Amino acid sequence: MAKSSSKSKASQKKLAPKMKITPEIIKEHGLSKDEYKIILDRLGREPNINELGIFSVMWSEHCSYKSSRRHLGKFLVTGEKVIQGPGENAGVIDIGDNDAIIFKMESHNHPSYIEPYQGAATGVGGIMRDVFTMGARPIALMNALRFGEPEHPKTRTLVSGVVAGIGGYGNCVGVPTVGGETNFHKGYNGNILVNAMCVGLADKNKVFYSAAKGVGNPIFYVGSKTGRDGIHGATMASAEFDDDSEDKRPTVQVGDPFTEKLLIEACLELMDTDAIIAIQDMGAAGLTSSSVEMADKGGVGITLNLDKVPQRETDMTPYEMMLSESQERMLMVIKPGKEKLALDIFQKWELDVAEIGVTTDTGRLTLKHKGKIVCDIPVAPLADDAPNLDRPFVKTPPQDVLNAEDIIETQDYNDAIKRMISCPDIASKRWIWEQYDRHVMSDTIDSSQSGGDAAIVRIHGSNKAVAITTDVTPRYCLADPYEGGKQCVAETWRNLTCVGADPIAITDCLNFGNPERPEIMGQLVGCIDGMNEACRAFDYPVVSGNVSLYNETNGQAIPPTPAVGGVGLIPDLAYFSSLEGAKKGDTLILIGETKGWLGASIYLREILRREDGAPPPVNLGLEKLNGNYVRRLIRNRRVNAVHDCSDGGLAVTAIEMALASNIGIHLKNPTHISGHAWYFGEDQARYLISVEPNSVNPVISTAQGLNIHAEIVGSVGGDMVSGDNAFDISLSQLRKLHEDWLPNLMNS
Amino acid sequence: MRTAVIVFPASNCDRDAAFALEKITGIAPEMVWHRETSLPKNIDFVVLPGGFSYGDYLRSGAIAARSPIVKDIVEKAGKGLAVAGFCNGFQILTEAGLLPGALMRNKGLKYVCRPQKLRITNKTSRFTKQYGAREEVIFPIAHHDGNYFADDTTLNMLEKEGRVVFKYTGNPNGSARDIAGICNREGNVFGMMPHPERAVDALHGGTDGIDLFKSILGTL
Amino acid sequence: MKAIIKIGLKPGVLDPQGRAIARGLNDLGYNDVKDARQGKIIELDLVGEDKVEAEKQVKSMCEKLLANTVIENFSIQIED
Amino acid sequence: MKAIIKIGLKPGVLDPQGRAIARGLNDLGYNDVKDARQGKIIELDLVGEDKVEAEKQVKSMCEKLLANTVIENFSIQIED
Ligand SMILES: Nc1ncnc2c1ncn2[C@@H]1O[C@H](COP(=O)(O)OP(=O)(O)O)[C@@H](O)[C@H]1O
Ligand SMILES: [Mg+2]
Repeated sequence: MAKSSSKSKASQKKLAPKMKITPEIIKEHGLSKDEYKIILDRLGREPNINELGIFSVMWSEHCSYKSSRRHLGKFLVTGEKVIQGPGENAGVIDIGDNDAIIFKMESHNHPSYIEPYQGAATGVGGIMRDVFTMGARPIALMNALRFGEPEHPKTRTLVSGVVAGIGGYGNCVGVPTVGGETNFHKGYNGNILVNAMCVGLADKNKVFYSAAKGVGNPIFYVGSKTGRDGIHGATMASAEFDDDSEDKRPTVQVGDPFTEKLLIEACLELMDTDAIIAIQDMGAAGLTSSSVEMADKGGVGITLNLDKVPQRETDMTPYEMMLSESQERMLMVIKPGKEKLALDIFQKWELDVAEIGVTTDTGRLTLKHKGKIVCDIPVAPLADDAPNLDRPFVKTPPQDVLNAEDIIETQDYNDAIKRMISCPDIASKRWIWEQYDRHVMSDTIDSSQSGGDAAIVRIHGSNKAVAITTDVTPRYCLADPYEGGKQCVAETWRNLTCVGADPIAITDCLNFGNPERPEIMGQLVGCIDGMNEACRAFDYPVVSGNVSLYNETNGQAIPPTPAVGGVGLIPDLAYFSSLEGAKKGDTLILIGETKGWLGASIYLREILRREDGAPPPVNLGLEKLNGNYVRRLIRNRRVNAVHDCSDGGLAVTAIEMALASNIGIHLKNPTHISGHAWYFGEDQARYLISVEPNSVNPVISTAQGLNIHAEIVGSVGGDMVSGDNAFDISLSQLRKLHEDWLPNLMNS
Repeated sequence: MRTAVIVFPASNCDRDAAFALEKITGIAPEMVWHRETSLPKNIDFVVLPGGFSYGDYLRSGAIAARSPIVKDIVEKAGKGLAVAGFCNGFQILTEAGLLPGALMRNKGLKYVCRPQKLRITNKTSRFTKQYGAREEVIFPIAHHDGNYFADDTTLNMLEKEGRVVFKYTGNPNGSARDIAGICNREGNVFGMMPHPERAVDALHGGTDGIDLFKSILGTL
Repeated sequence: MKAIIKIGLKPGVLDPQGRAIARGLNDLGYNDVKDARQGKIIELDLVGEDKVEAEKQVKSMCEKLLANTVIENFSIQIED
Repeated sequence: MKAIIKIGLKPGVLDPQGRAIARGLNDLGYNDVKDARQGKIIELDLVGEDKVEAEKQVKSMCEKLLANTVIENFSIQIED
């Protein structure tokens, strides 16, 4: 460290004339006094504004994970199939035959609230870049969305903008959007969540990483030009050294999916050669974080000549260029001698491209602009000295365990079922997913269209497929972060199991409120611990993810929402399932025991307007036992349809199966518990399966032999959905209720 | 038999088209970059694929329709080359003047992706012969600008000459007279908004599209 | 020089966007709006001095690319 | 009365359409085109006589629905 500070003193004279770094400017950059002291020490002098900006973004919550890092470190991140865990642009898993799946999920919450179309669109663009940066062709997109209550004046505009933005980007780039989830709750009125996930396919031996290597290697910039887009926070500071004219203000990032598509094709074409040493997309804090990450990981220095950066606007300052968040840009280190090859490919695809710098042996990030050195800082402290906070947290107090007998039983099951099937969280989301191209690339085997538990996307040209799902139940996480954390991981595992896949690994997007509040920190820690326990129980590691904090308005935080994206493998498409296949004459069997857990349930919320009670506990051992059995039944072709029994309980699960299979069902009343507990209880580790008559005995007796609870709960046939004396509704009426809710909302 | 798929910047159903052609002919098609000034030799059938050529900027298909390769295709289509455009390919064909009319923003203003029922309204065309007595097919649709427009004179002429090859059952986009696909007077150039190339695989979008390819390939 | 090109749908061509705008405004309570049409405006930065020549050029750009004359009309204005 | 509303991207906001148009024109050999921007033009038919009031109304329509003021600017012209 001493060595680098003396070096910087020597170079200090060459620094551009600088504005005075006042305490206000430091504060505007989100740096604490202690953090600023570290900067002074590492530099051995005062930083200039460019350097301050760079420290500020690298040490921001977004880039440094300062509030969550120590807790994320607990996650299970390794496994037999893990090629790359957290720490790169995305996680990489092995699916055999030299194929690797690369995936990640990321949030774009705040931008989507400000400008829903562009915010959501650029979220999709960003997550795709994280995936193709590593050498994968994106093959599927998912999205996990949370909006405020339906009646809220902003909700409709936000829904239509976000959905159009996701579709507008993904459809244009030509990657199918195959699934996702959408919730509505007043807890998101002031802070919606837009989490996007991308899954890509690469050659296992051709995965690309971001560590720059070697000295004297050229650094290429490719993609769109740099403008004053979304320059991080510190607006005031940047305005101070410019005149305050309207057209110099930072602007909202606008996505250009056309350029993204060209960028994908060009990068993949170049990746087919051996020209790339390292590659990194420019995400948040664009040029800064990409160059610092590449240099830090490779243990090298980087010198950039900012005059060479393709610029969309005139008179851009170094500060603006380094902090710009213009989209559709990549940075790469190219092998010397391969410059022309790279240039030719990028020019063929009509992209802006420039050689803007070189790797060095100084360990420093040095920036030149108009003949002057405008930044000269050691790289190591940007990463190593990033704050790693141990924020105080308090455990979320437990909610009472509710007894079904103490909860009012509906006197009108027909009415209750109709209300549940058309309630915001359960109603059909067709209005949304019909705006997404789900089929492009010719490999979508199952998608939102079936209402299935997980999407199925074939590995092109083969007979195997990946299964993909995203899940979290925020009401459970709010009531009990630890159990809720277990539950969201377990639900993805269950959903992958439902289609017959072997679950492999997850990505996550941890959306929480302000971590400076100990209660919120308690939610974050609780969820992470719960998730981690489930990951370990299933041997189901976390390979990538993202944290989004400060999702709150006026002290009102969102419900804790750790969205989980799970990926599994269907080794042979001869054996997979969905909820569509129930046939006349089938018997419905419920795997897993129903005790009738109504705390934190949809029944409680939608029918009784109560949101209290402890959520259903997750018995991970049981989950594994039951899930492995269901997967085995699928592979032995014992089932016609499978559906995970979760939100809304048995009744909703069975109706969803009936709707998807387009056939009526009949359910039996319980003998051991009351009707509402039986039909609407949300006990975990359960699967509803539809089997042919000759499979009933084998399925049940094998289950008994394995100590698995399996019981006949009904039958398939006719055009009514009924429960012994309890309810009796035509499938067509239910379909209408289920389908109409969202279009009615959006057209109202 | 040699087939070709044209690749424009941000064509994205080029792979879908290639998948279908290879599945049906057993031979991978030539993938031809839009900057080429002429098609490879001995091409019998050309597909302009779906997607968002040039991001659908300005108008869907407009910029692609002015590319060098399309000039060559227009010329060869005039001499009888079989050409089909699906989705964005259909938009390009109308923009290039090979087919009449224009494709405007969907009436509902939203992008729409769903399996779509279609009536075969000309069973003897070079693109539908194989369907025999079949009246209906289901092809996926996935578009934002699929609302077919032409003036009444043109529409009357198309109907009279049997050039309306497919119509929608349950119009998804506001197209005039429910038109989903049309051909030129000579019958060698065909365009439709739905995606027959995504309906050649039972696991994917069904198999109703196979006969469309067999029809045209069988006439070459 | 600058060229300002206005492109609108020909009379008689149904304008779904225009209709949706009028309806949207009515829904918001702007009942004085009887009808709406949506068009495009394209601004080009041109090098050169000769306005007459520029206008000729821009007209040919419109015919060849910028407007689809099956459904659209255009008008051109050249400015400094 | 008529209201003519021009809506364009704010200065500095990326305009991918404009860029594609400029390139498309260059490709067709129009090399004098240096840059292009695309905006919208909306024409409203209004009942009423009072131009001042109309302008006020239309401004509020722009802010509430017609323009996305996060990324777009608009200008209004009222005509008979
Ligand atoms: N919640 C999380 N769980 C696991 N890994 C995480 C989590 N959040 C972030 N990571 C990992 O930390 C690294 C940095 O994340 P991020 O800054 O979001 O990447 P990017 O620079 O691509 O935006 C990535 O490897 C990411 O996968
Ligand atoms: Mg990244």
